[in-house]
This record gives sequence, C-alpha cells and structure tokens, in this order.
Amino acid sequence: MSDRVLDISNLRIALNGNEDSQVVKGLNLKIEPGQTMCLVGESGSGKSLTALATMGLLPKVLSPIAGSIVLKGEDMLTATPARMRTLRATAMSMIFQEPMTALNPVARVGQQIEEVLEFHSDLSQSERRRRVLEMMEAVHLPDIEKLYKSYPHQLSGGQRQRIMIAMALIMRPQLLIADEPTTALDVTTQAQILKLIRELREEQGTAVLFITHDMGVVSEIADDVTVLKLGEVMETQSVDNLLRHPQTDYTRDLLRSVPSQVPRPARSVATDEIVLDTDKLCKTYGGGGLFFRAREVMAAQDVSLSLLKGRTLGIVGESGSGKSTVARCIMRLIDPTSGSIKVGGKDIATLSQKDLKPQRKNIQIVFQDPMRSLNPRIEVGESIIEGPLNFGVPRNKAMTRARELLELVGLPASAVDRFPHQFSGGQRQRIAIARALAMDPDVLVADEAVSALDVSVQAQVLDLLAELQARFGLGILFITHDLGVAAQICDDVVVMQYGRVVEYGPAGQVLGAPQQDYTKALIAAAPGRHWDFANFRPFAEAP
Amino acid sequence: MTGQTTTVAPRETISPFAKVRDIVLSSPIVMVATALLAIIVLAAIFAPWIVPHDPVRLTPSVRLKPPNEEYWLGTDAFGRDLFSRIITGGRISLVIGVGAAIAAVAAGLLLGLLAGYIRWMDALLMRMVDGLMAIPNVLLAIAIVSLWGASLWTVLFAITIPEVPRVVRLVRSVVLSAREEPYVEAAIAAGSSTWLIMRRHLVPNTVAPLIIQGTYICASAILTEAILSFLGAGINPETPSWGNIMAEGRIYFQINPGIVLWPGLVVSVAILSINLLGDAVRDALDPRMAQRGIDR
Amino acid sequence: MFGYILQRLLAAIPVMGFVALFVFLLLRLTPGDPAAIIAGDTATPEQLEAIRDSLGLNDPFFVQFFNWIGQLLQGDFGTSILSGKPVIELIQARMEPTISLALTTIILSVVIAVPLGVIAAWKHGTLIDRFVMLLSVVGFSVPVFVIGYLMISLFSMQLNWFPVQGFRPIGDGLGPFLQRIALPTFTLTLLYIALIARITRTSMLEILGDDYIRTARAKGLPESRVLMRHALRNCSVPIITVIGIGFALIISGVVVTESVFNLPGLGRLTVDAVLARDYPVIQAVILLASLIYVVINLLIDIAYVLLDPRIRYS
Amino acid sequence: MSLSNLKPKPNSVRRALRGTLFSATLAGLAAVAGPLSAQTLVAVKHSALRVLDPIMTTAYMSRNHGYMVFDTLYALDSDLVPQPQMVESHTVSDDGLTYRFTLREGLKFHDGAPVTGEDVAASIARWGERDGMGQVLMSFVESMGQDGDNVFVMTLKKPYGLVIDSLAKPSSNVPFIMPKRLAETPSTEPIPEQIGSGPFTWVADEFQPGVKAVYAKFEDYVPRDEPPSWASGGKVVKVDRVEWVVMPDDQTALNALLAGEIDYWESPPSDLLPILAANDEMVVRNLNKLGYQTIMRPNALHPPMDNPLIRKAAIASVYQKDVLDALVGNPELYKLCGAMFVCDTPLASDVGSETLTEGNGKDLARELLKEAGYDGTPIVIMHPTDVGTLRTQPVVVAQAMRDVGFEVDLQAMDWQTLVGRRASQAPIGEGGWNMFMTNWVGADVFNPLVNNMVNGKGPEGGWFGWPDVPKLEELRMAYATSPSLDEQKKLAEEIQKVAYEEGVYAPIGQYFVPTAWSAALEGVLDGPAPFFWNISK
Repeated sequence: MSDRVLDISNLRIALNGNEDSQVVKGLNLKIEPGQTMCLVGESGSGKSLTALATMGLLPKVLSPIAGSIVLKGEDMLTATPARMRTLRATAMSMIFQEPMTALNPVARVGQQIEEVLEFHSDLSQSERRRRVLEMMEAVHLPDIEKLYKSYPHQLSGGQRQRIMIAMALIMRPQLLIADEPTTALDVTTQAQILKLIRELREEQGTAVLFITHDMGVVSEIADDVTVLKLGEVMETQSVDNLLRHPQTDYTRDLLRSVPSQVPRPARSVATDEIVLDTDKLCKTYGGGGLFFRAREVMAAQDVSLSLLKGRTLGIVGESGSGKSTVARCIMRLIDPTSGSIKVGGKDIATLSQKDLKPQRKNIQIVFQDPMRSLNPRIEVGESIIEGPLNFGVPRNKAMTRARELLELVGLPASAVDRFPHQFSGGQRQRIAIARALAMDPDVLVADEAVSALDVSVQAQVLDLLAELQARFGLGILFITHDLGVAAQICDDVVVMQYGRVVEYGPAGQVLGAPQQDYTKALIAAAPGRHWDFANFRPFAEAP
Repeated sequence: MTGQTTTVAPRETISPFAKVRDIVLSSPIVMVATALLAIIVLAAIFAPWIVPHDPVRLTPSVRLKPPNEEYWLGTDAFGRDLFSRIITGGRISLVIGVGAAIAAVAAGLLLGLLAGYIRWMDALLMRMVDGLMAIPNVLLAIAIVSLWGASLWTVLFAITIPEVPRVVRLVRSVVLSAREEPYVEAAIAAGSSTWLIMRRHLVPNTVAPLIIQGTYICASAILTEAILSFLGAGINPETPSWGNIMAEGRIYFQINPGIVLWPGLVVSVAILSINLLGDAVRDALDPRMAQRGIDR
Repeated sequence: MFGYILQRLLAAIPVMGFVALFVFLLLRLTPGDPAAIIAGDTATPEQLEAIRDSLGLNDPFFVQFFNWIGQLLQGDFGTSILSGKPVIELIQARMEPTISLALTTIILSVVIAVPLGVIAAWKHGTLIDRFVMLLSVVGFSVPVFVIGYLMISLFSMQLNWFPVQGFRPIGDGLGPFLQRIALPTFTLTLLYIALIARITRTSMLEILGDDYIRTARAKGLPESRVLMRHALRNCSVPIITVIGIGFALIISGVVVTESVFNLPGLGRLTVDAVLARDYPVIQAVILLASLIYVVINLLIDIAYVLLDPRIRYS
Repeated sequence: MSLSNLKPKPNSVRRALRGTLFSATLAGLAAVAGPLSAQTLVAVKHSALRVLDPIMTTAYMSRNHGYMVFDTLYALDSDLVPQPQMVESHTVSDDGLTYRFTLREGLKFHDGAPVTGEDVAASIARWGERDGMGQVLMSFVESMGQDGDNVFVMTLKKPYGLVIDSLAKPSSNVPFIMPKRLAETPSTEPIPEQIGSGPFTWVADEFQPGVKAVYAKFEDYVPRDEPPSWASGGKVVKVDRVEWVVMPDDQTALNALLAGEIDYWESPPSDLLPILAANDEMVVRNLNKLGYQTIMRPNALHPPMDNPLIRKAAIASVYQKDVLDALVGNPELYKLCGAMFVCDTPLASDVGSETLTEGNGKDLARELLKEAGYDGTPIVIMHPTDVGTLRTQPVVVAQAMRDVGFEVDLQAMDWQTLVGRRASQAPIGEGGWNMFMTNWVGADVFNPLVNNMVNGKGPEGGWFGWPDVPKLEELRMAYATSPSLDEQKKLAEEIQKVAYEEGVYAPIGQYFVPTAWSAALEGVLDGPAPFFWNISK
C-alpha cells in the first residue's frame, strides 16, 4: 500500500470554494509504480484540474474542498507551500500541452533545465552541466552542445517538448503527469514523443498519469484507463477491457464517434461538373526587401486540383505543409503569386477587389476556432444575413432565410437574436455553416472546421456537412491534419508536404493503399490505427 | 434533423447602465472617486446659479483676504471671490478635459483605422505620428497658444494635438490584431465593403480601450492647461480656469497660499477620480482580466 | 541585427523631415514679428523693414525653409535673433542641467517604481496592490508646480536641508550638485514613479499568466526566483520603453520644474524663445528635442534586441 | 535596497552615488549655500538681458547694461539738474551756436584706447538717429567734430536751450559714449562688441542669455571726486564682480533672497514687500523717486477711437485708485497723479486730470458717449497676460469702460504679440487695435520732448496711436527753443491741457517699485535706473 505512487480519493474541487459549483465531484484514482494511468474525457471534464491540484498549481479561483491526494504516503492538499516546492520536480513533475509557449523565451534552453538541479541538488556547476547534457542525450535531441546554448524560438515544437520531458525527468521523480503533451504536435512528432515517454518509463520505472481526449493515444500508451465526464468518474479498467467491453453508454458513444482510419466506401460520381479547379497555384512570402534579400519562403508550389459538384476533396498534411495557404488563396483572402483559380468556370486569381466581389458569392469558408469565427458583439442572425444584404437581398427576406438555415443546421429559429457567447463550440460551428450557406455557394471551404471540437460533437458536425452536401449539391474542400476525419468524409484526397502535392487520388486508394513513402509514414504514425474503436475490437480480429 | 435540437439560453443582454453601475460599485475607492467627481461636475454645470459672488467682478479694496464668512475661501489679488472662481473655473477646465479627450479620440480613431486597415496609408501616417510624438508636447502647446492667441479654441487645439498620436497608435494596434480575426475574414469573404467591415467589426473592438485612453487624456489635458496658464500661455485670465487661478495666485503663495492650494486640491481630486475611474473601466472591460480564472 | 538597426535609422529620416517642416510652418504662419520686438518702441516702419531684411524674413517661404535646412545640414543652427549668440552655444550651455535632472530622476524613479510595480502585480487584487496603484495615481494627479512649492517651503525654508534654487554643474563637486538637483528630482520622481509603476504592474500581470511561469513553478522554484528571473526578465522590454520615453519627455518637457527651481535648462530656453519669437532658437531646440526622442527610440529598439533574442534573428 | 543591481556605472560615480546620495542627502547636509565670495554681488533683475546694444532698443535691461559698461558726458543729479560726468568743462560761443566740451584726464575705454572727441561725435550721431530727444537735438545740429584729442566741438544751425539736458538724458536711449569703430555700426544692427568707458567691463564668455550676465570691476576707471548723486558724481566700484541672474518665478526669488543665495532683488511684486520688510536682515527702499507712470493709449487712426469725444469718454471713465489698488495694492507705494509729466517734477501740473484723480468722471463719460453717438462697436483692448506689471490695467479699465456703456473686446495675448501688433496701422479687421496700456519710467516722460505720447505728428513720425494734433507739435517746438524755466513750465501746462482735450492718452496712475537687498550691502544709490557702483558688501 505504502509504495503506491498516487492515491486520490473522493477529491472535490469547486469554484471559489462554494459547494454547488463543483468542477470535480468525488474523484478516485490510484497509480502503482511504473504504471501508466490514462485519464480520458472531453473538454470541461476536469481532467487537467485534477493534475493541477496534484501539483498544487490550481488557479486562485479554484480550490479543493474535500478528499485527499496522497503521493508516496503524503497528502498533497495539506502539505505546506514550501514542502510542495521541494516535492515538485523531485517526487512528481508535469509536462504541458503547448510546448511553443512553455519555455521562457528569453533564457537559454540548457540553462532552464539546469535550474532544476540548481535548486534541488547540490551538484557543482560543471557536474550539473554534464547531467543536463546526459539527459538531453536520453531524450534523443540532436547536436546537444549547440542546442544547450540556443533559445526556445530556435527549436521545433517536438524538440521543445523533449526539453520539457528532460526537465521533468532529470531528478528521476516517481510520478510524471503529462497533460495532453502531444495534442498540439504533428502526427509524426506525436508518435516519437509517445515512444520516448514509454521508453523513459521503462528505464526510470516512473508512474505516468497521462491526460488526453484522443482514444488513439490511449490505445498506444495506456496500461489502465479512467474515463471522466463533467468531473465524475464513469469507469476505470485496463485499456484492453475498456476498448473491448466498455461498461457505460458514455464510453461506448465516445468510442463510436472516433473516426476510423479505414476510408468509407467510395461514392459513385454523380456529375462531372467541375465547381473548383486550380492550376499551378503558387504563393511565395518574402523576397524583395530594401537592402538585403529577405529569405524567400515558398508556401505553396504548383498546386493543381479540381473539385466536382456534390463531392468532397480533402487536403491533408502536417502544419507548415501549405494546406491552409492554398485554402486562403482560393478564397482570395491572400493574393496568390501565380497560377489560376477557376470557380464555376471563371478565373478569380487575378481579379481586382471590385470585380472579385460578385464572384465571392460562389465560394464561402468555415474556420477552425468556433470562439472567434462569429463577431461577439452582434446577434447571430445579423452575422448570417450580412452576406445576403451585401448582394441586395431585402432584409426581411434574408432574416426568414436565416431562420430556415438555423433550423436546417439543428438550432431553434428563435436563436437568431442571441449573442455568440450564449452558444457552445459545436453550436457556433453550426451557425458558421449556416452563415456560409446563406450565400448558397457552389463551393464550401472547411479549414480545419472540426479540429477544435470534442470527438462526439465532431461526429455530429461531419454528419451535418455530409447531409447538406447531398441536399444542396455542395462541393466541399476539406482541410485537416486528422487522417481519420479525412477518411470518413472525403471522396478524393490530396496529401501535401512543404507546399508541394505529394499524392492525389481517390480516398480509398490514397489512404487505403498509399504509393508515396511520405503518405505511408503519415498513416503509420497515426495513433490507434490498428483499432476498430466503433466495433470494440482490433482490425486484426475483424471477421 | 440529426442531433438533438439543443435548447438555447434566453436572450440576455447587459444594459450599458448596469455595466456602468457594476464598474462604479466595484470598489469603495472608486465609489468615493465617482462621488467627488460628480460633485465637482455638478458644481461646475450649475455654477452661474449657485455662485455666492460674481467671479469676474473686481473689488480691489478686499484683495488677498484670508477665508472669512463672506468669502469662504478668501479673495485673490483683484479682490475676486476665490470660491466662486474655482467653481466657475471648473467649467473651462472640464470643457478642456472632456473636449480634448473627445477630439483626440475622434481624430485618433479615424487615423488609426486608416493606418491599421489600409496598407499603403500605414507607412505615411505612422511617420507623421512619430513626428508629432517626437515634438515635446508642452513646448508644442506653448508655441501654438502663444503664437495664435490664448482663446479657448487654440488652447484646446494645442492640448489635443500632442494626444492624438498615442490614440492613433492604440487604434492601429487594435485594428491590426482585429483584422486577423476569422469573423473579419468571413465578412471579407461575404463581400462586405471596407466601410462596413470597419464600422461593424473593427470599431467596436476599439471602444473599450478608447474609453480608458479617453479618461487619461481628459486628466492630462486639465493638468496641461494648468501648466500652460502657469507659464503665461493659458486661457486669458478674464474667464477663470483652475489653471489660471493658480497661475495668477502663485506670486502670493507666501501671503495667501490658499489661492494656489485650494484650486490645486480641486484639480488633484478631479484628476484622481478620473484616473481611478479609468482604471476601474479598464479592469471591467479588459477581457483578459475577466476570464483569467477557469479557462482550463 | 545590423539590417534591423539600419532600417530603424532610415525610418527616422522622414520623421525628422516632417518635424522640421511642421515646426517651420507653425512659426511662419503666426502673428507677432521678431523685427518689431528687436526694434523696440520707437522704430519707424522703414527701420522695421531694414531689420526684417537683415534677418531674411522677407524672402519667400520656401527659400527661407531650404536655406535653413541647408545651414542645418552643415551643422550651423543659425544665430539667435535676440542675443546674437550662435544657437549651438545657447543650447550647449543649457544641456547639462537638463541632462542631469533627467538622469537623476529616471534613476530614482526606476529604483523605486519597478519594485513597487512587481509587488503590486505579485499581490494582485490585495490591499497592497490597491494602495500602490492609488499612490501612483496621486503622483499623476497633482500639478507639478504645486508639489514644487510645497517641497521648497518644507525642505528649503523650514528644514533648510536643501537650497531653494540654482544649479551647480557636477564639475563643482558632487555635494553641491546633488544638493541643488535633489528637490527638483524628488518633485519629478513623484510623477515618473506613477508612470513606471503602472506599466510594470500591467505587463507583469500579463506575463504572470503565461505558460512558462507555470512551468517555472512546476519546477519547484521559489516564488522570488520565478518573479525575478523569469517574470521580470520578460517584462524588461515594456519597462525599457517607458524609461526611454520618460527620459525624452524630461529632456524637453520640464519647463515648469525648471522655472520653479530656477534650473537653466532647455525647457526654459524654449519658452523664453517662444515668448520672444526667437525663431532660430525655437526651431533648433524643438528639432533637437525631436532628434533626442528619435535617438532614444533607436536605443530602445537596440535594447529590445539585447533583451529579447526572438527579435535578434527576425 | 542595495545599489548593486543598478546597471554597471563608471566606478567612481557609483561609489560616490552610494556614499552621497543616500547618507548625506537624507541625513540633512548643512544646506546653507557656502557664503558667496565677499567680492561678488548677485542681483535678480526684473527680466532677462537680451539685446546688448542700448541704442538699438529702448528695453530698460539694455539701458541698465549701458550704465554698467558705458559712461555719459553729463548726468542728472538728484534735483534733476545736469552735472558734468566725462566732461571737465564746456564753453558756449556768444551766439550760442558753438559748444566746446573738454573731456576729463585719463578717460580710457576697456580696450585701453583713450576716449577722443571723434568717439563722442560718432556716439552722439548714432544716438541721434534713434532717440526722440536726440532727433530734436540733431535737427538743430550743424556739425560735430574734434579739436585736438580731448575736445569735442558741436555747432548748431540756431540756438537750442536743451543741448546739455539732451546729453544728460537719464532714461531709454541714454547718449552713451562708445568707441568710434562701434558707433559706426548702423543703428538697426547691434554693436558687435561691448567696449565702453564705464565703471564695469563686460565678461562676454560668461554671458548666458536668459540665465546670467556678469560684469567685472574696470580697474583703470577714473571716477569723479564729487559724491555720487543720482546718475552724477563719482562712480566708485567697491566689488570685484556683479552677476545679474534671471529668476522667472517670483516665489523662488523671494525664497532665494531670504535664504541669502542672492543679495539684491530689483523689483519684487508689491504684495511680497511686507514679508521682506518684516525681516530685519532685509532692506526695502524705493530707489527711483520718479517711479513709474502707467498709461492708457487709444489708437487715433481708426473708428470709433478716431473721434476725440470717444477717447475722452474712455479716459473719463477711469478712476486711478481702482487701477492702482489692483496693480500695486499697498497705498504707500502709489500716488494718484494726473500730471502727464509725472508728479514731484518741475513741469508737474494737474490741469485736465480731475476725473482721473477724483474718479467722478462716470456721468461725464456717459454724456460724452451720447454726444459722440457711440454705436456700440466693441473697443479692442490688447491684454498681455505674461507680464506681471501689465496684466492688471486692461482688466480694470475694461470694467470701468463697460460700466459707462462701452462695448469692450479684451483680447489676451503675450507681450511680444502686442509689441508686434501695436506697430500695425491697419484697421481693426486686419490685425489693428483700439487701445493698449504700458508703463514708463518717470524719467522717460517727465518733459514734453522725452514723452512720446504728446507727439502730435500723426501716422508719419508719431508714436503708436498716431494722434494728428499740429497744435501739440507747435507747443513742443516752442518748448524746445524757450530759454527760461518759467516759460517752459507754462508751455508744458499748455501741452498737457491740449493733450487732455484731444484725449491723446491718459496717465492712469503713478507707482513706485521699491528694491530689496540684504542688510549686508551698503551704499545702494537712488537713481532713474539701478546703479551698482558705490555698493559694498
């Protein structure tokens, strides 16, 4: 019992300490040495708060009001701040979700790691430096001497996360808490980081409390899993049992809404009318510069693709691959350097803003972040009818159309005079779609439209899009980094890397049997690809 | 339709009065500040009717009297009642404060919008703004006032000019960050005209910071007017303002310090209240401060 | 890095050009005529004309402007209309009091204001925070000459710790110099403590919300280390900016303090020049003040590069 | 709070800063400034010395500077009688046309050159171009020259009674004697060097316009042996250096004098005098018995003030006591005096000034307005706000005129704008004016030739306001050529009567500005201007 690493029992956390606004309601969790416990739940489930409570880093407005968090026999909630400080990084340490902002931008990276030793050990300066370099070696960082002296902004996201891990594990703590460490990373980097965590866990025998919302990641790294919903534990099981025999409906729904990697069966080609066609589209930044040649960046190079009416073309790629740049060029939010963009047969690549206006009707866009895609200060209805009013539609006619559209996307017509802050993320994305449809465009561009949503909500929005496509014969250009989502919704797929098209063809062929090595690596790196979550069994055992 | 029709909270808008009430009641200090400011403003507005003596009438025979029952705060060098002059002086000083704030905010908003939203205007406007900011504002104000005469308008103009660049910079930075917002790009995609985008999507973002900056400009304008009068380049002394009462009274500091200290006190209280209100508004309207708590 | 500085330098040229044109225009469009001032009471119109000719005030506007700029580029700031001395000499004699007042005030303000700002941010929302902010707002609100008079009557007349007025260059020994510069410095410091404390508090509050502060705490570092090593270092950029701007403002804007404490600084030189319509002096001083402002801005930009590595490689 | 975290500064300053800034200042270093060296006299003047050429401008500071650096042939004593100064003796030819002046022995300029007749001739010629009384003298002069080194000869076209009085003119544009090479610079340009034969030498390199002017004792100066009286007599310098310091803030000047940081304050505001008088280490005395005359000057060129009745109505509405109470306050420091040529002088007379000194002119003013058919067009009074002694009168006069029915537009401006605008003869609409107020030292107005306001030449050759009254000119010419004092007195009274009838101007009060100095000083002289010889510490 006493060598149990972490024992959380009946933990309750509330806003400003009052009873009736609890965000964590009676949570129990136990972690043995060397064991990896995955804490799974959608946003708002209180998973991160539990971790922060353990580390004693809860924001001032939140405070634990009941229960205990026992680390190696010592209750964290009653420990003095000074005691907590000595335990942090020695007994337990934590890594966070946003590697890009987690390091002090004005201090050298090596020195930020060394700081841990400076305060928690009495090693000499040279001895500390040697330990740090040794640790950087252990996390497989390249060229550690140079990296030791460089600044955070000179490192990639993955490298920074490795530095965070080195920092966390250098004092060989018994418990490592990882709060969605790979969510912000690209698929390939995510795979390497998960592998690194597993490797270090074996080596140092650290217990890991891994927090995530991605079932794929759970299947890759977890020993046991605890499912959380709105602050309450749904169930706790070994990972295998959970995936095969989920006990609660909530877990079952969660598993069913995970988009599987296997592309859905190809749909027949209804018409051959091309609604969107680009030819050798290029976009370069930089160049010019008054006295010295600024570094030229080729964001997109010779991208040629075409989209048929009523079908969905997906653009897949990691961050920096240029998929967003292509989308924004097509929308003429940024001006392409060269190449043509034909919408409904007319080339809009080089039109002046004035001539462009009539064409804008035919192509609309839905953005990624639901929180910022609607003007917070005007009613939702006003946002929807802004487009039609620009094209001379009388106000009352536009307003009735707006009410119809809201119902169409599954929201009450009366929502038309509410303000955006009264809606959830999923609801706002539906309103954004309604706004796009108000212009009844030929093409709808969805730029990572579902990436910011919880898995369950994601599934509903994808279904909505498919249904609207069928009803209005919409051509959809779907930009995403999530292969599962692409597999579920796209008829054809374009894979992009460093601004160039790597592979282009029907989804079944590109995602099912990829030709190019990069695509293969991309698919291989996706976590949980060998699990058929919806049917609670690995593909290998498929009948 | 797929997905359950979710229920939506009833329409709930916060009326501006409620917002103002919250700001004012946010802390005791702000309450006191607002009360004091209200007294000063009301006194200034109703000055002509509540003033015990004619603030402009000279009665040299009773000059430099200490406070007594007839002249509550004593008299100045020309035998004019100090109390009435301070109240009437409030009108000019507050007009200058509020006027400068509104003028600077309006000009700054227009130029800031242009600089922030229209690329080629940006470089040109910003160089002019840097130029104006480089010129020391007190010296500029003195030059303008003493060269073009000390009427209320030249003083107001002289005090507003140096404040405009700061407002332009503020608006420009807000506009530059706002235009990156997805809802602005969606409006562009929907074919909205530049003017509509500015009016509906960009300007509302500048309202909160402009209110805050407005309060600080108002406070500094009243101070600058006092400094200008002190240097002999302020409003012409016939119409009293806090500044020129103090300026005229400074020679008699040793004989009747009240002439400088009483208006000085009133000026300080007024500016203190305006600044505190500015801080309170900033804390209330600044989104970052509000949702710091539980966004995880 | 060098390209960055070169770019900033080039940007300064149009700014100075604009300032020169603005000031020249401002003076030429105004009533009041230096010739009449020099000629005094009994001048006949012909004598006025003669004086105006000798000063070149009758040439067309642009001719005057261009030969002024021409002179400027050769470093000749022209001669003062009233005293006949070269403007350069006038300015040089007035630089030392202004620069020393600026330096002492900024140093004292920073030494007091930055810790105040840090504490206010650290104890955000508590009584201390509110007290510091109230104190700083008071510094903002009281007119400078009221403070000046109170300081003189208290410290000089009653306690006679300090002399009433005057300025002794530092060359005459540190004692007398500090004695005379003390009161004006305290008067100005009250104002600049308010300015710097507010900026420090606001930027500290923002930074304390950033992720790397949470990481630092997660590393078990003591709070003082988190504040000083991590938060304050990142906060140095806005603080340097306000110090730089403050320094430039003091150089050109402390006319009131200079007259109350009788410091022969640049501010008073300009006010006397404006009241006496001494165009060459007005133009030269305002141009010089603007140049100082632009140079200080450049220094601030360079400081950015030193303090924030991200800018160095942009 | 260690200083160590300050940015690294040069070591010496940092050690000193740590040592001095905290311990010494806070512990209350003995603050009294070290006793100024006994031989330096520090004086605060009424304004900054700017133009150094006493001929080119009438500014009082330039005149005071002139008295330090230059010397004059004659000077008035305390009874206003001209006494020889640089002159040993002079003879006048029988026909009164040739004057021969022999200079005193050993008169030297600061550059060591002896003073010659030629220097005197050139100096008087330059002075004659600019000064009013000088112009009248030059209209009589035939020729001026030298007869041997130290004899100056002046020949006249016709006899002129006021030659000696002109050469002894006490105030603005004083006929100072300067070397020939300087006197030859045109009178519209400042003289390049400050070389004179006066009791002090000008220390050029320590001059900081607007801050400080420094004079040193001229070792080779040969003072007369008579005791000093007003501007005449021996100018014996008893201190090594005199520093004129500018203090824009009266508060600071008062404190500096009380704290012993300065020795002499030329013109403290009247309200601060009680404080100084109450302090036994201070002496307060009025040095200039003629005092100052503050005047109101209408512009006779443009309506409505071109009508004499309107001008007289404005003058009648003013009661001197109101003006002086507001301007000075302390009754001992002012005198109700309607004499255009200042009271307590030979030419003083109160004819035509009853309304000013009794204050009973309100009804008369209303009648005059009715009679003139005043139609209410506003009178533009220029109001300088940045000069302490000129800020009050416009306000008081405006109120008095409004009481009798005038419409008054009091336009605030700074002094330089007023000086620029009063020179313009344009109508009101194009930057003209109706009335302004200014002050004169008694010595500048105490006879019809010196007093510019009684000049009746109109727009050509008249003083600002330009009244065109030929009668005044005749009387002034008669005064100039009249031999006896009684004759001059009668003419002066006549001039004043006509001037009041025409309403060319009105003195609205005579006041005195006493000077304050520390009791340590002895030998401070009375005079038309502050003199610094004969003072010792």
